[in-house]
Amino acid sequence: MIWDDWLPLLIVLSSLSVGLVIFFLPEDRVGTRTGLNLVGALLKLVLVGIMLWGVFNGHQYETRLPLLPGLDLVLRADALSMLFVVLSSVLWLVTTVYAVGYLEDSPHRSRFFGFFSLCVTATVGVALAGNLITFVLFYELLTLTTYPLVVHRGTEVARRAGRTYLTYTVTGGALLLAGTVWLYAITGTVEFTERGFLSGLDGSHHPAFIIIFVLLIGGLGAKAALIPLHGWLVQAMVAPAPVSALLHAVAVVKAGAFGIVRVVYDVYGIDFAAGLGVILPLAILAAVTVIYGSVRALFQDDLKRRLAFSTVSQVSYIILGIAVVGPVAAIGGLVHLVHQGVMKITLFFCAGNLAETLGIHRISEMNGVGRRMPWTMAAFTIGALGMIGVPPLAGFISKWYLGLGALEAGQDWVIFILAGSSLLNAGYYLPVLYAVWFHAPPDAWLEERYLGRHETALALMAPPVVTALLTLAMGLLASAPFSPLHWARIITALEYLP
Amino acid sequence: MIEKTKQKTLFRLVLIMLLSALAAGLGYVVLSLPTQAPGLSEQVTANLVRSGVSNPVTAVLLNFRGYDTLLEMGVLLLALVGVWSLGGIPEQRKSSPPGPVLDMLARLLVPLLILVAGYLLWVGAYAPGGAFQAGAVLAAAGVLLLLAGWRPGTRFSGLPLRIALVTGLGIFVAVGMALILLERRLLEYSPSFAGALILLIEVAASLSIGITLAALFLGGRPEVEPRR
Amino acid sequence: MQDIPWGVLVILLPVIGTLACFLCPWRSVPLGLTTALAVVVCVAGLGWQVVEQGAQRYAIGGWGAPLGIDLYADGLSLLMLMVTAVVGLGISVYSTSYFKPGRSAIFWPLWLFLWAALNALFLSADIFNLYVTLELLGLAAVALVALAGGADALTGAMRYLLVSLLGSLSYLLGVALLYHSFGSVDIAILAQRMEASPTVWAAIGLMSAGLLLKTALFPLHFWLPPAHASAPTPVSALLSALVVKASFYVLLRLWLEIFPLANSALGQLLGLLGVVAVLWGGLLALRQTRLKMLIAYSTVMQLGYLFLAFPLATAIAWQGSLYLLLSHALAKAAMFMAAGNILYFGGHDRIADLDRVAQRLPLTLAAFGLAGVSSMGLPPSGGFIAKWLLLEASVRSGQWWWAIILILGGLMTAAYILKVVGYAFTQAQVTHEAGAVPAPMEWAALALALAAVLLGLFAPWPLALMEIGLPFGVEAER
Amino acid sequence: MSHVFLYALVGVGLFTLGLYALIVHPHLLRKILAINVMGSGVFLVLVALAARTGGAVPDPVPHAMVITGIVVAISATALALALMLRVQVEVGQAGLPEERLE
Repeated sequence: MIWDDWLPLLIVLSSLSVGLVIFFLPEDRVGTRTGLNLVGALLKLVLVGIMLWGVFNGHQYETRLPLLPGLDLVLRADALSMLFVVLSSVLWLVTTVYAVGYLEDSPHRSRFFGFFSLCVTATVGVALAGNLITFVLFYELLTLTTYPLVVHRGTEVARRAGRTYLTYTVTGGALLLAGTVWLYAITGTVEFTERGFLSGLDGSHHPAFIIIFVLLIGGLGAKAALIPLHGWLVQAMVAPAPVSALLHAVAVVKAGAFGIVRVVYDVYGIDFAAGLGVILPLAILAAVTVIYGSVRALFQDDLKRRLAFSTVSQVSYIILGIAVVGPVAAIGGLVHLVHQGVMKITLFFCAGNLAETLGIHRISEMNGVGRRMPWTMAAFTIGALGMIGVPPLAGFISKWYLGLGALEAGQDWVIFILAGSSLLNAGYYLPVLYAVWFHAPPDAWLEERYLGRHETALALMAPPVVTALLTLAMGLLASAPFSPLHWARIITALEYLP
Repeated sequence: MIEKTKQKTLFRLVLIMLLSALAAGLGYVVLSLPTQAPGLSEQVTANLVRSGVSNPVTAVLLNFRGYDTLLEMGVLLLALVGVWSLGGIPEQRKSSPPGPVLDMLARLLVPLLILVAGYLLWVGAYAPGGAFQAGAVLAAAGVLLLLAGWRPGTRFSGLPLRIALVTGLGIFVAVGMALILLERRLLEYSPSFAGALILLIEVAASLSIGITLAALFLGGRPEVEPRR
Repeated sequence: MQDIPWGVLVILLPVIGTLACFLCPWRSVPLGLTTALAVVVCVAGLGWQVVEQGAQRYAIGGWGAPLGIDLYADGLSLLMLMVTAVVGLGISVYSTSYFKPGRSAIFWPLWLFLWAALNALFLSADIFNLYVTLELLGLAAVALVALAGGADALTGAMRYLLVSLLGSLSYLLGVALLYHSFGSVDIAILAQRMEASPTVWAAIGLMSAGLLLKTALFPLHFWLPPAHASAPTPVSALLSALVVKASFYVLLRLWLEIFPLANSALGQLLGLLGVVAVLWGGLLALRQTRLKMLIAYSTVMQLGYLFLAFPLATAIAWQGSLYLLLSHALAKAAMFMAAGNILYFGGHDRIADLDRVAQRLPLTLAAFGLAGVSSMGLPPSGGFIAKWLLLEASVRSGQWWWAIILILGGLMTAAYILKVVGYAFTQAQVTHEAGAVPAPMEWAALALALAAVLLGLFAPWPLALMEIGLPFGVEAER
Repeated sequence: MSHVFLYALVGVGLFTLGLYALIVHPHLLRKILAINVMGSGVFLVLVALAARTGGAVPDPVPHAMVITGIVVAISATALALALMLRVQVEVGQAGLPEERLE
C-alpha cells in the first residue's frame, strides 16, 4: 500500500519542509514563523501517532530510495525506532513552544528555528533509519544542523564551544563511517535486522568485527558522551536553553545512545556481541561513566553544568541496561531512553526559566526561589526526584528494572553502581531542592524581569509543567498500553524471546 | 653570501647531472626506435587525390587534420586577445625617427613581400608553401612597416582591424558549419570543391595570420577613435 | 535530431560566441550569455544522444583515424562536459554582475575560448589534438588570471604560463615518441598497437610528468595557489573547478586506455604523491589567513584525493575518483564565488575578520557551508558518495591505508572549513560597511553549492552514465 | 638513415638544454627563450624521425604537426613577452618574486 511506503518519508519531510521555509522568512514575521513551527510539530505528531498505531497492529512502514548501486536509503518503522520517534516528536512540540517564548524578540530567529527544525528532522531520520548508511547520513546531518544552534549566541565563547563540539562529533562521525564501510565491504549489506546479521559469517572475520565494533561504538560514544568523549557536552552549555534541552534530552546525546542500541541489537545481535566479548567492556565503560558523571556533577555550582554532568551519567544507564545481557535490564535501559529525556528536559526548561526571569545561573543563587516561581520549581522538583529514582516517578521504573535485570543476569556488581549513582544523584539534587524551598529568598533577585501575569511568561512556564506531569504519568501508568515501559517490553521480546 | 653561491653551484651540478641522465635516457630511447617506419605516409599518398591539393603537407594541414589547424587559428587569435587584455603594454622606446635607409627599404620591400606571400600561398597547393608561410611573410612586411614608424590609422584600428583579425578563423568555422548544414561532416569537403574551399580558407588564414602577427609585434591594442 | 552532431556544436558554438564578442565588445554580455545557454542545450543534446545510442565516435572530415581526427564521447567525457556546462553557466551568470562593462568586454571572449578548449579537450580522441586543446586552454587561463592586474596576479599568471608551456612541451615530446613508434596519434589505435618498450615508458614518463605539472599534483603544485588566489573570482572558480581537471582527465584517459599499467609501481607512486598532497595541502590550508588562499590550498588537497584511485585501479575506485572530481568542481566553484562575494562585500578576505557574515550574507555563507559539507565528504553530498566509493574500493582491495588518508583528509577539511564558518558566526563590531552584493552573484554560488549536495542524493544516475562505453574497462562489480 | 637519428639526438639535446636554462636563469626573457629552445628541440625530434620512410618523401603528418606546433609556440611566446613587459612595469623587475635578479 502506497501510504505505508511513504509515511516514514513524510514524517521526515514534515519538519524539513518547515525548516526550509522558515529560513527564508523575514525576521519580523513572528506570527507566521510561530504558526509554521507549531503546525509542523503538530503535523509530525499526528503522523507519528498514525504510525504508532499501525506498528502496534503489525503494519510494515518502509521507504526505500536508491542511494548507490546496491545501497538504499531506508526509512523503516519498528518498535525500537517508534520509541525514539515518539519521544523526539512529543518533546519537539514542547520545546518549540518553549523556544518561541524563550527567544522572544532576540535576533536571528529565522536562522534559529530553521536549524531547529532541521535538527529534529535529522533526529527523526536517525530514529527511522533502516540501515547503517542511512543512520550515518542522518547522524552527520544532526551534527551539522546542531552546530549553528550551539554557536547561535555568536559570542567568542560560543564559537569555541562550537569548535569543541564539532571536533568531537565530526571525529566520531568519521570513525562511524570507517566502521560502516568496513562492515559493508565484508558483509555486502548494512541492513538493520533483528538479532543482527553478523552471526552467520565465518569466524575468520571475528577479529575484524571486534575492531569494527570499537570503531562504531567510538563514533557513537562521541555523541552519547561516554567518557572520555564527554568533553563537548559541558562546553555546549553556552547554547540557549532550548538548545541545551534538545541536545541533552532528545537529539544528540540520545542519537548516540540509540545508535549504540541499534548496533548491539540489530547489527551484531546481543548474543553474538556477547560471544565476541565486546559487551562486558562496554558495560564497564558505561558503569564508569555513570559514576564519573555523578561525581563531577556533585562539584558544579553552575546549574546548567551540574545538569550537564548529570546527563553524562544518566545516558549511560541506557547503555548499561543493554550491556547487562538480559531482557529485564534491557527493558530498564530502553525505557530510560524515554524517561531520562522527559525528566532532563524538564530540568533544563526550569534552568532556562530561572536564567530568563531572575538571571539566576548558579545554585548558590537559588535560595528560596521556590516562593518566587512555585510552578517552575515544582516541575524542577519532580524532575530531580525522578532522576534520583524516587517512586512512583519515571526514573524509579528505569532503575528498578535495571536492578532486577542485573540480578537476573547475575551481574550483581551493577547493583552497587546503581546504588552509588542514586546516592550521588540525591547528593547533588536534594541540596538544591532544600535551598529552593526552605532557604529565605534574597531581598532582591539578580536581574528580575516581569514576563506576563504569571511568575514568568506562559510559554516558558507551561512546558516544564507539562513534562513534569508526563514524568509523573510515566511512573504511575507504567503498565498501561503504549507506555514507554510497554514498548520497551515489546522491543526486548523481539531481541530475547526465542 | 659565499654560502649562497656555494649552494647555487652545488644545485647546478646536481641539476646538470640529472638532466644529462634525462638526455641520455631520451637519446637511448630515440635510438631504440626502428630505422624504418612509414608512419602515415601511405595513407596520405593514397588519399591525396581526394584531398583537393597535391602537396601532402597542405593536405594534412587543411584537410586530413584540418581540425587541428582550425583550433590553432583559435590559439593565434586567443594570444592576441590575451595580449590586448593586458592593457597598456609600454611601447618599445621610440628610437630616433627611422633613417632614410629603413624608410627606403620598407618602400621597396613591402610590395615585394606581399607578392612573395601571394606566390607562397598559391604554390602551397602542390609544392612546399602555404597559408602559414605566406602569413609569416605578410607579417614580416607588417613588422617592417611598423619599424619604419607607420601606425594603423585610428579609423582602421577599430572594427575593420577586428574583422581582418577574425577572418581566418571565421571563414574556417563558417565553412565547417556550412558543411554540417549540408548534411556532411565537419570539414568534410567533397573532392570536387576541396581545392577551392582550401584555397579560400588559406587566403583568409594567411591574411589574418599576417595581421595578427604584426599586431602582436605592436603589442598593446592600437588606440581606437571613440565610438559615437 | 537523431543525427545532429551535438559534439561538434559543443565545440564550435563557444568559438563563434568568442568571435561575436570580439567583433562587438559592447554587446559582449548578452552575446556571451546566449552562447552559454546554447552550449548548455547542446551538451544536453549530446547527453541524450549518448544515453540513447551509447558512446559516439565522430570522424572529422570523414577520414577517420588514423589519417583524420576523431571525436569520441562516452560516459566519462559526457560527465566532464556536463559538469563544465553547469559550472560554466554558473560562472557566466556570476560574471555578468562581477565585471565592470570594460572588463567584461575582455573577459567574455577569453572565457568562451576557454570553454571551447575544455569541450574540445573532453571530446578529443587524438593525443596530438589534445596537445592543441591543452595549449588553447593554458593560454586562455593565463590571460584570464592576468585580467586581475596588479603584481600578484601578473606574476602568478607568468609563473602559470611558464609551467603550462613546460607541461605541454613535455607532453608533446611524449606524443612524438608514441607517434614515431606506433604510427598513429589516435587513442584507440594506440591502445591496440601498444606494447611495452623503453620508448613507451619514456612517453608515459614525459606525458604523465607534463600533465601532473598542469594538474598541480604535489610536489608540482607550487604554481597553483598564487595563480588561483590572485585571479578575479570567476576565474579562480573556473580554474580550480575545471581547468586543473582537464589535464587530469587527459591523464586518466591515457592511463585507462593507452597505458595498461595503472596498477603497477607507477600507480602506487601516484597514490603516494596524492597522499602527500592531501596532507600537505590540508596543513597549508589550515595555516592560511586569507580566504582565497585557503580555498586554493584546499584545491591542492582535493586534487590529491583524485590520485588515490591509481593504486587501487578498480572500477569502483575510478568511479569514486571521478565522482570526487565532479562534486569538487561544483563545490569549489561555489566556494570561490562565496569568497568573492565576501571580498566584494567586506573589501577584504582576512579570515579572522569575517565576523557577522552569517548575518549579513546568509545566502553566501549558506553556499560556502554547503560546499564545505561536500568537500568534507559529509552526507548528503557528492563528496560523501565519492568518499564512500573510494573507501569501499580501498577496503575491498585490502589496501586500507588509503582509507585512513581519506578519513584523515576529511577531518582536516572539516577543520579549515570550520575555521571560516565559525568566524562568520561571531558578531564583533562592524569593521567595514559596504555595498550589497548583487543577487546573481549570491544565487549563482548557492545554486552550484546545492548542485554539489544534490549530487549526493541522485548518485545512481551519474554512476549509470559512467558505465556508458565502459571507460573504466569493466563494470563495477558489486 | 643515421643522420636522421643525429638530428633527433640534437633535438633531445636542445630539449634538455632548454630545460636547464629554464630552471637556472631567473630573468623572464631567458626563461621564455629557454621554452622556445625546448620547443625547437621537440619539433626537431618530431620532424627528423619523419624521414624514416623508405622512399624519398618523408612522412608529411609530423611536418603538419610541427607547423601547427610552431604557430602555437609563436602565440604563446607573444603572450609571454607581453606579460613579461607588464610584470616589469608592475613589479619593477622582469623576474619572478621568489628569485631576485642579481
